[in-house]
Amino acid sequence: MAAGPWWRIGWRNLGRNRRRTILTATGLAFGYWAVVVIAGMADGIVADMVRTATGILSGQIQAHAPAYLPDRTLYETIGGNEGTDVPALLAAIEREPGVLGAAPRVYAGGLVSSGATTVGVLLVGADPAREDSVSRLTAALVEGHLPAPGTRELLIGSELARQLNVRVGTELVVVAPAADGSLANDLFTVAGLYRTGIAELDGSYAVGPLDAIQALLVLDPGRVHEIAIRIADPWTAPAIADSLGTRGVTPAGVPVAFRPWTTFRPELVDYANLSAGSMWIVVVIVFLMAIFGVANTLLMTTFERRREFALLLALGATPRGIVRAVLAEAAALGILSIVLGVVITVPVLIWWHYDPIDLGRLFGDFTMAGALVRPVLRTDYPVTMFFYAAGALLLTALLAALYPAFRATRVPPADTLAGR
Amino acid sequence: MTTPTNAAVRTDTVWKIFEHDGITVEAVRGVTVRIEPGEFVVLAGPSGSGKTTLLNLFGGLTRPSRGRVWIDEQDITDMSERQLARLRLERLGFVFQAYNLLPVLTALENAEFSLLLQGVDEEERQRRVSALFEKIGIAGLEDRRPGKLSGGQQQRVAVARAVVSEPALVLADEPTANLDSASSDALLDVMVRLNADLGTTFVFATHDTRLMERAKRLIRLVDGAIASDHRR
Amino acid sequence: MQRLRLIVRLALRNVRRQARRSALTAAAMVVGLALLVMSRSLADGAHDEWIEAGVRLGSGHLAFQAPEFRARHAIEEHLSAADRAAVEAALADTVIAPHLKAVAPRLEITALASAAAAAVPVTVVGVDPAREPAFSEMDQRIVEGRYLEPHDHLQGFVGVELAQRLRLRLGDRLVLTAAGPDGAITDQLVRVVGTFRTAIPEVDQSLIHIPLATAQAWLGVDSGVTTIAVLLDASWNADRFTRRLQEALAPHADRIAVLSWRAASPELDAAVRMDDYGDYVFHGILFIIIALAIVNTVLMSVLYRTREFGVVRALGLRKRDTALLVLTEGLILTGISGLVGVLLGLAVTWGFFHDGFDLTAFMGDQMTAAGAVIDPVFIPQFRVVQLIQSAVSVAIVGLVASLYPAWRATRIDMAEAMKFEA
Amino acid sequence: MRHLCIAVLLALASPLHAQRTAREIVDHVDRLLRGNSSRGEITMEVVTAHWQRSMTLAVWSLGTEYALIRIDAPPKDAGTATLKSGTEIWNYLPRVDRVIKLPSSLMGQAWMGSHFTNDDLVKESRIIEDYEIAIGFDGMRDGVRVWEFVLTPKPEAAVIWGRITEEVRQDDMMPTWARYYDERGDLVREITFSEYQRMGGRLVPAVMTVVPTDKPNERTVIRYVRLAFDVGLEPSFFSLRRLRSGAE
Repeated sequence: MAAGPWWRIGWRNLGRNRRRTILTATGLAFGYWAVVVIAGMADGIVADMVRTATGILSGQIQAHAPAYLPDRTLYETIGGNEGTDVPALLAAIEREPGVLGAAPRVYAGGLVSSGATTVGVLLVGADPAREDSVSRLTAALVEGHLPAPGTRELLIGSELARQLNVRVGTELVVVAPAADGSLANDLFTVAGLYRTGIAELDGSYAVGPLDAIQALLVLDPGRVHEIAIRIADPWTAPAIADSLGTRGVTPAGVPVAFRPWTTFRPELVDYANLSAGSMWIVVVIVFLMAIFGVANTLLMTTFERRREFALLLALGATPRGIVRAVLAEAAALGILSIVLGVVITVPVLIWWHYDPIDLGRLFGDFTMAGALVRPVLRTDYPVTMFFYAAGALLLTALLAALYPAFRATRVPPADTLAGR
Repeated sequence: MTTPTNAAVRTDTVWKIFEHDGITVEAVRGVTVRIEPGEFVVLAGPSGSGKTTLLNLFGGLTRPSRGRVWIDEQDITDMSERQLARLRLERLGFVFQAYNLLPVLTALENAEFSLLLQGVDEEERQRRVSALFEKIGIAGLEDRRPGKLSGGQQQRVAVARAVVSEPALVLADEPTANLDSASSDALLDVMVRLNADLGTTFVFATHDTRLMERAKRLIRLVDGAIASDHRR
Repeated sequence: MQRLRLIVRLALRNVRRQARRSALTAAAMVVGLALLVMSRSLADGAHDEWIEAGVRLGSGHLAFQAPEFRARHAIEEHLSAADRAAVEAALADTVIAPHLKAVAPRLEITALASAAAAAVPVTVVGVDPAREPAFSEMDQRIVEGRYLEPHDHLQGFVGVELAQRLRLRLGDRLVLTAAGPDGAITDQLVRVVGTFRTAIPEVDQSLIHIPLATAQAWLGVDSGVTTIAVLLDASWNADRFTRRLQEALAPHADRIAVLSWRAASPELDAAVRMDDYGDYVFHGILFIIIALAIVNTVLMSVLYRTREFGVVRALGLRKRDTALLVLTEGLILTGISGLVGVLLGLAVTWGFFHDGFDLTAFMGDQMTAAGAVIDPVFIPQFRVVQLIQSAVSVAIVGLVASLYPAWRATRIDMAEAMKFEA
Repeated sequence: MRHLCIAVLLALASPLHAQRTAREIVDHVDRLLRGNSSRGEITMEVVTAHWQRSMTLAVWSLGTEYALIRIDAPPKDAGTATLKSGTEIWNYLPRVDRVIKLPSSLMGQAWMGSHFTNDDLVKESRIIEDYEIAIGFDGMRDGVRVWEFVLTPKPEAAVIWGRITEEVRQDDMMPTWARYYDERGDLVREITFSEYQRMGGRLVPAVMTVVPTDKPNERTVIRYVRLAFDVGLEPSFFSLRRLRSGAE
């Protein structure tokens, strides 16, 4: 038998009691809305965590000399003692599809001192112009300005500034063992303060212009320890790292190891998995609830239509046909609800993506799995959940219809037609 | 039959106009009528002649579009819902075509509904309902739910419910429509007796000719207006 | 009064008559509420575990320190024997004492740890081996060897990554160098008696536990400690006890500060509150869905019974009464399913998860968040307050969800009663 | 280990009676290596996998408490000075004209890129208090009569080594080498002494070579160019003002 008449009957039946249909569909659509928006928020939080965790300094992919990690010794620059053509390497990396920016850096353990206070820090030499496209360090500037290339200026964390009791404009003594074995030391001026909210970053990093720090450490301009890379979609990091590694973007004979954030921040991957896992719990709970609402409605409509079903049976319809009619009605209701759900969900997703709910006033920032989380509930677009939730909704409607459909076939025709 | 007393119910050129989807239906068109206490009146007419609407206007179930309605010389036209509810409780009884007993209550509980609302104590309620059931021939059915009663029995319970608080006016819409002739005769007997014994005013809307025959006053309605008004 | 009784009776009978429909609505609410109870008790359990994990590795649910210690972290900011006595006296408070799970005195200092292979900066905590295991449960994180024991003297319990970095094995020597309160640098030998892994890299790379007496003798602070950390039976008691202790210790406020875990670990606090907020959102959605189910059913039952409402109105019930009738029906339904739902939730949670709700599949063996390692097996926490909250919320939801149907019921045309077919 | 200090404070060995106990001999050598006060000139050559450099240092010392070391060459680093006073270490940086006190957490770092740590400078010598000393070998090696002493730390001694062995020539009480082991018995570093000559009126090994075992291609070689003992320094000499002014 063609599905046609049952579909038509199902659809028209929905129109018979508009209020009830709208109420039920609204309930289902709301469930859909809730699931997709919660998933969007969870995705947004995870994406935000990944973005902040990798965005503040580390980047989503890092390039090092193969032996640089884990000891991070001063000498293990990319290309060894000879260094490499850094601008060419940067340009080659930036040509890779999906890469938004790349920034070269040097690192060295050292001391900064002001007055009687001396603190051990990690000195970072960075190119402020390039950092903008990779890290949020420059965006985290809360006071002063960025160190200008060629100057002995430092950007330090607010916590470090507090420990040293210095302000913008104060001179700092910077001491570090240099690459030639000497004890490098020089005066740097605090150009700016940054605050990322991550205690370690704010308390023990001092960032200077790449050239000035290289000069301090007696490293040639071609010698850098790291190239931090930012990419458009953090989840493509492993693939892009792989591609960069195999495509041979580096000048001949210079071995470079590309590592995606998923390898150096595995706990973030854990959290993302957990978040995705708990989403399924939400989906199940929401739609489990919805099943009862829908079953309720359908059961009532089938009761109301006992006479009609009896008539259909009397006219020779098979019980299976009746089941199909009820299921068709449920399916029609499901589809209506999905349409309604999408209509109410998409604008909210877009709205909360561009103008997210900010809970900062309630909670302040905090770190989770090592990443700073700003309690801004920016929704992401949970593409898969969009479809899964629709599927779950339809399934919900059909599951909910099973019992009413079964009941409908059990109508005793004679009695019902007799008006009892 | 004119009496110096107040009319049980009277109207002054009442109109009831319904509007449904832009279609205007003039269900009652300028009816002026006066029904005295103790009358046994039948409103007759074909379907759509406005009988039920007029009955609803009498009972304050529907507000007139124009004109006025008085019950016991109290103008109910502009009464608040609250006042109307009180008036219905104390002065009016209804018998409906489809019995309309509350399915969740027993026959006794259905019958004593108004007494309950009036705050009559339980003993008194029991006494009055039992007496009434006795009188109308359904004694012993007190504890049955409506679902376990026949149509005639249900309608008798409905009548009992309508008259138990001894209202001045009982309005009944096609009370015999769903009954076989034996049941409807019995029911009519009950009502005639109540009319005679208690002086309760009855107003029926019906096209049941047997009921018309019993009427002491027969008002015929055609297209929402009174076509004739005969007292016997 | 009689009117009210009548209404209640009618409502009760209506609910009973519509058994199937009532059952369905009730089922929706029961399931919703059961899920709510489950999810809340699990969330509470998870949070408490989270907080506890955090505070166990940190300074407890509440901690006593010299006021400047938190900012300066200097050994001279320690609590003297007299201060400790004052703290002990305050903790003996009859309200607080029954809630104490562990009290751990600690002497915490940053030091240089040198071994033959290398020297690295570390955090050394002098602990009371008799009291500390109940607190930080470091004895359950042993990779090798054992935890400190009461008669230990030169033993050190070392983070596994630190041990690797210094290439230390069990029994190996380790020299700790730090400045005492007078600024003089002194050395202390300890031998590795055990290594541990908390899975928090910062901790595993830099934490050493040594016996408190050894630390005190080494640094020359007599019986001084930097922190007295207190673990309570439940984290939600922390705030009020902190206030109570602050009042009790007000005369010593210049020397003793009382910190709750919220102040000591603001990150953890914020993370937990954020997660709480997420739970509220989720529970809010559950409630809205429950409410929709109730609106649906109650409204259906109102619309289904238009004639009935017409009749009772014709019989003299006021609009208010009919609304009340509908509300009462909603409340009865909510009340019954609320009770059943809470019980079911408790039963299911208890039945299936009293050993813990295992999220290992999603989280791996453990994860770290806001400085705490979370075991992915959540033990549900039942709280009377929480159950009452759930039940009251459901009652409110039931009431609110019945408002619209109730209002609808007052709008029913009484003339409906006169019609034969509804 | 404070072998830089040992070297700095190297003293003349005086004739000895062969029948002294091991403990007495090691104590003797240890004391000999520390004069009351000293003033010297040293060259230090550091070779690492990545660079090699040579420095000329001027050194003053008083007991184990005080030492002042100033770099005289190369010119780039000239004037850079380190003051050890008790347990504190201060550095003077002429380029920026500042004095910096080293935080205790950084004591483990290499001093001036050498194979000594700042900690080596600070730690007081307590060899005879910290170690049990036994003679591991007594006899001829390469035609020279030597003792090999085995130093085992006492149970509570705050020292990092699992064992130290030291070879001393019996006839002139000159050390030839010292080997430092961890607790597993693995050699961690070795110091060899050579070019014994008279300086400041005493016989001393003028050259001392430190080799870390895990980096056999690296070494620090210290050579005494001039050395004078008992030069009459007072504790007040070792001041921050002196550190800054360069000590002359």
